[in-house]
Amino acid sequence: MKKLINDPTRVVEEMIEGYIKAYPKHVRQLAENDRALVTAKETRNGKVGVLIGGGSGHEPAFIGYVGAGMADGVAVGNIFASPPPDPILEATKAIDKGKGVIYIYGNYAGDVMNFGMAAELADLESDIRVGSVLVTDDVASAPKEEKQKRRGIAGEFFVTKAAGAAADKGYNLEDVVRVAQKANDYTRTMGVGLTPCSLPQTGKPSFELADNEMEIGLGHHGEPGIEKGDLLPADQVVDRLMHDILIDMPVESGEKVAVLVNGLGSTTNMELYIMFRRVEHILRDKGIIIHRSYVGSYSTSLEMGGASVTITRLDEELAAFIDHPADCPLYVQK
Amino acid sequence: MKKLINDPTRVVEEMIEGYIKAYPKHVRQLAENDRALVTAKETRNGKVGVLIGGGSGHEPAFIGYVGAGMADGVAVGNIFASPPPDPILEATKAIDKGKGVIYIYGNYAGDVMNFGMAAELADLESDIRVGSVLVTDDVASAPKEEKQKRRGIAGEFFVTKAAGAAADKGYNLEDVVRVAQKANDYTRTMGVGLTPCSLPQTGKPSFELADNEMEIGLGHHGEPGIEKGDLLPADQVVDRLMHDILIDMPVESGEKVAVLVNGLGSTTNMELYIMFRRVEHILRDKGIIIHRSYVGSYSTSLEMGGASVTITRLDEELAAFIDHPADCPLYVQK
Amino acid sequence: MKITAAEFKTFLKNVVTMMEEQKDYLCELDRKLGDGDHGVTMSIGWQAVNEKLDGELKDEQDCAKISMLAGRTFLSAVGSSVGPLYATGFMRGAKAIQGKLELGDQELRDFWVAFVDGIKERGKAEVGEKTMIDTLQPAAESLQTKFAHTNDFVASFTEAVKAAELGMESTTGMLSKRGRSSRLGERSLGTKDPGAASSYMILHTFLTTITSAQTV
Amino acid sequence: MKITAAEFKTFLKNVVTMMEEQKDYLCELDRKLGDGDHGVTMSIGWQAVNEKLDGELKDEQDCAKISMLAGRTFLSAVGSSVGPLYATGFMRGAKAIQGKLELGDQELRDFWVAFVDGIKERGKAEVGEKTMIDTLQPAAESLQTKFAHTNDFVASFTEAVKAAELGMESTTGMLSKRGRSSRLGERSLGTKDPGAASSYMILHTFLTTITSAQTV
Ligand SMILES: Nc1ncnc2c1ncn2[C@@H]1O[C@H](COP(=O)(O)OP(=O)(O)O)[C@@H](O)[C@H]1O
Ligand SMILES: Nc1ncnc2c1ncn2[C@@H]1O[C@H](COP(=O)(O)OP(=O)(O)O)[C@@H](O)[C@H]1O
Ligand SMILES: [Mg+2]
Ligand SMILES: [Mg+2]
Ligand SMILES: [Mg+2]
Ligand SMILES: [Mg+2]
Repeated sequence: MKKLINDPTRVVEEMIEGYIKAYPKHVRQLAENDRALVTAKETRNGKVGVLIGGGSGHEPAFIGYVGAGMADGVAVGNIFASPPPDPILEATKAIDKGKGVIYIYGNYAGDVMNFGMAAELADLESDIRVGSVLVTDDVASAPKEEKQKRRGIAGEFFVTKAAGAAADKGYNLEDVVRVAQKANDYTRTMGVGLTPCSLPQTGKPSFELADNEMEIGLGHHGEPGIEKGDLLPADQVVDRLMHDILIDMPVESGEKVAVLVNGLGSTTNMELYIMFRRVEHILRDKGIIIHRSYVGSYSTSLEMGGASVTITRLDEELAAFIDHPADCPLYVQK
Repeated sequence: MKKLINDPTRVVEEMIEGYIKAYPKHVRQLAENDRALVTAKETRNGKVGVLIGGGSGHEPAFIGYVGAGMADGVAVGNIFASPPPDPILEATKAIDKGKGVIYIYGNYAGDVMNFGMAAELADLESDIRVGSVLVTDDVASAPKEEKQKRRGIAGEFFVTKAAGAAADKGYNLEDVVRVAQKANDYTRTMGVGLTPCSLPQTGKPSFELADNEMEIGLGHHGEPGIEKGDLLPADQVVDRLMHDILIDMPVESGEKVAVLVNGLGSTTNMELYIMFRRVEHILRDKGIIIHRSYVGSYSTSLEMGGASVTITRLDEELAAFIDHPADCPLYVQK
Repeated sequence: MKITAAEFKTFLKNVVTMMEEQKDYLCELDRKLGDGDHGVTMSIGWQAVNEKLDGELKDEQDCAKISMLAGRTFLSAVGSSVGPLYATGFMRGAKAIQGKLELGDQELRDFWVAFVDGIKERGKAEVGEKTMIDTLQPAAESLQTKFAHTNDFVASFTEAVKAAELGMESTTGMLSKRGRSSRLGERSLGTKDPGAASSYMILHTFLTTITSAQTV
Repeated sequence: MKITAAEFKTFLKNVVTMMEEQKDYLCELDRKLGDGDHGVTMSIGWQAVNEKLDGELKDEQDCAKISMLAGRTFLSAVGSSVGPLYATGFMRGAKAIQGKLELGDQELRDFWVAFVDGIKERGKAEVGEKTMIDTLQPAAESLQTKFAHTNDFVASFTEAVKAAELGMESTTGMLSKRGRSSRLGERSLGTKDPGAASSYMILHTFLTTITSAQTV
């Protein structure tokens, strides 16, 4: 597949360079490790540090979410590959202000091992308290009884938002972890893929689908989904996604939710709004209140075609955090 | 090409419905015409109204740019087709607060005729003063001597931003028009296409390119460009775009500019940052100061692959307007 | 000859059918020169006209009102470049036949001359710029000249449609000067202008409608 | 038998070469089961190791230090799942041969047993879950058993590589339980696990390196 790149082995370095230069007032690269980026404004004293990260290729996630009201630092891996412990550790040291650091990341074998090693080193070498919340929002990736095995996809945005707001409000580490964990427990996502992406280094499509097929419940690295099906009209696709989400996490009439209709890369805003429209119909029919909506490409898989729907149940505490302002290079909320 | 839609003839209606439902606090649809959207907060009394619009398929442009500090209203056409005079006229009436309305739109035959007819009707039927600024930023679309023939592409974002800020600061119609016209005069864009888009109703690709080809200077509706060339590494592509831009509009060392690296649809943020990186190198080498940068999909052509670079020269007045805060559904700046 | 409102509506209905058939072809031309939507735009516009024909205009007997509403409906449905152009054509045509329940030779001539003049005025294009004007202007000129000698609309319009066809064909070899395709330079050579094609189709449909109506 | 630091470095160099050759094949397996990057990840990691071999490690004579730095370098270069896994293998192996300038039969056995134990501990996978453990654990078991009887590393390791191959092949028929592919269910059947393949390649390369070194 065609890409506007130079050396395929240097895409992550060049992306980071461009990103840092585009937002010098927002983010800076650590001298200790060029894959560790932190807020240029310096984490406030006494604030819990919020650290996110994972493989590249999901932009605006995760680099785009460093800023006021969201994360203080991010560790950047190769494409679709967890960062190693070094950048995680360096970012941890840079953003710890004595109150500890929360790690928020998707539940993937690689991330679990690398963030786990970094947390251990932060404790042993630097005496920094680290709390970890693994995002497990993807309904399609394991049965309900094994939610702890599920992978994290677009719902990580809401978990980061909740934790970022809680930390910004001065919550201590235990409470920020509690809030993030609750946000994760209250969040479900399910996605559908139409066209594959390709790694810059191989140029090969991540999966193959006929012109009339879609992949249901696929992962956000192009991992195959739970089943292939006929390509259906948008409304039927949304019905299927919402059905699986609401079976897994029943929401009562009168409850508030946040909604994210997320594009995986090459899906247009037009398609996402058409999908959101159907989500709104379904929720309205059930008497569920949409407290806030997010529609756009918040967490992508390179240029993959497809979309996911995320629903987060909101109690009073989470609703306030979703409304909390944020000022990141790739996400601003007033 | 695969799309997540329902009825291809109703994509614009369904998109608008979803959009309005996603941002009820920001935008509303006029009862008089469902293709006319205006700010939900009501235009301030005594403020000049800012009206934008054009064909659909460019989202987040133009619907996404209605909000504080930007436009007050937008007229929405069919895909890649100017809206007719009716929605333009209705939006004009809704946002005029006695101080007149500025129309900002791209220089296309259709838009010129439809906005022109609407402006005439606004004057004749409703006695509303209308000023018009046609965006002509696309360097590739006509020689320098015929700038008035050039079409408008991504640079319309900066023209809207400048006019929106000026109107927000209380400038009168003549001055808002002067500012918008200056922003247009100081703005140049040039783009490159890698992969085509397809209209929902035909499903056919807008152009054909071999795997090793790119289209230089293409329009943002998939109109063919000025030439086909070999697909080059990102840096060489940027060199070509910047060369053509800076030949056309020389910028002195020490001058300030705003930069927009715009994705046309399916181009990833990663690629856009790699391109921005090179833009930054070129400008830094010339001693030109980047006052503010915008990198992302600000004006698309459905799912087209490719990108454009926009440079706007900033005097004191324009620099202040670029920094002016904005709060639109699809673009927020603090 | 005489055209009733019913026949005028048959003409519009025939255009509706014909545009559905030619939609893909017109898009194909526009893909080469523009943004690929000309067939879609024509189809949307004429479908909207069709709805009016089946609704509001069902019992309308005034040709001018029919043409006026067709033009306004087309414009509201499509915008685009051709919205204002064709709409102005039908609306100016309407003005030329105001209050007429039947259209005789003179009215029909006036209708089409006004139709073309309106489009010229709206778009400000000249012959040779690769637009629908290359079809319409030769047609209008031929119609006027021939009619001045004969006062026979069908004979004059038959000639006009031939001139229109030649004009349309001539756009293939032209460098574009107007609209989206004007940015193509040399690459605009070799493809027929979509608007030149659709306007020929409209004129041609009018001719076949009235000649078959006549034989009845 | 005895392995010098130079021979140990030759082994690592051979892995570097081999991974470049097998890169596409490993990506192909991972495309079917995971995110398609296993070959890329291995290549990036081993290229980083290669740089160290040509630089910092050029004159290093301590096998443990070589293995330790190889592990740390691999980890820093790739992260991913296999970063912590293989890195732990090489670092634990290093610990088992601390201070050794040459590796005799016993040290070589200890190195590979520690290598596999480290990976098991890090990833917590069991045999039968369709991971590199299906290759590595049978190899380590075979090595230990045979070596206990013979004290002959080459003979025991030859057996171990055979057990590794069988283990690797067995993953084709397994349902995945770990890592990305565990979400595939039935669809994971029929494809060999990429990590099982790359770990077999590493063991096999060690065997060919020491046997060709021996004949010298
Ligand atoms: N100024 C003009 N005068 C006459 N015809 C024009 C003018 N501009 C464009 N056209 C006609 O419009 C046609 C394109 O129509 P269409 O594709 O529907 O609109 P758009 O260019 O807005 O996509 C062209 O082929 C040309 O014949
Ligand atoms: N917990 C684990 N224990 C052992 N091996 C594992 C474990 N998780 C994953 N693996 C191995 O990692 C391989 C995938 O590696 P790679 O593709 O490089 O990483 P990623 O899954 O992060 O993309 C799998 O084929 C499997 O053999
Ligand atoms: Mg990976
Ligand atoms: Mg168009
Ligand atoms: Mg067109
Ligand atoms: Mg992988």
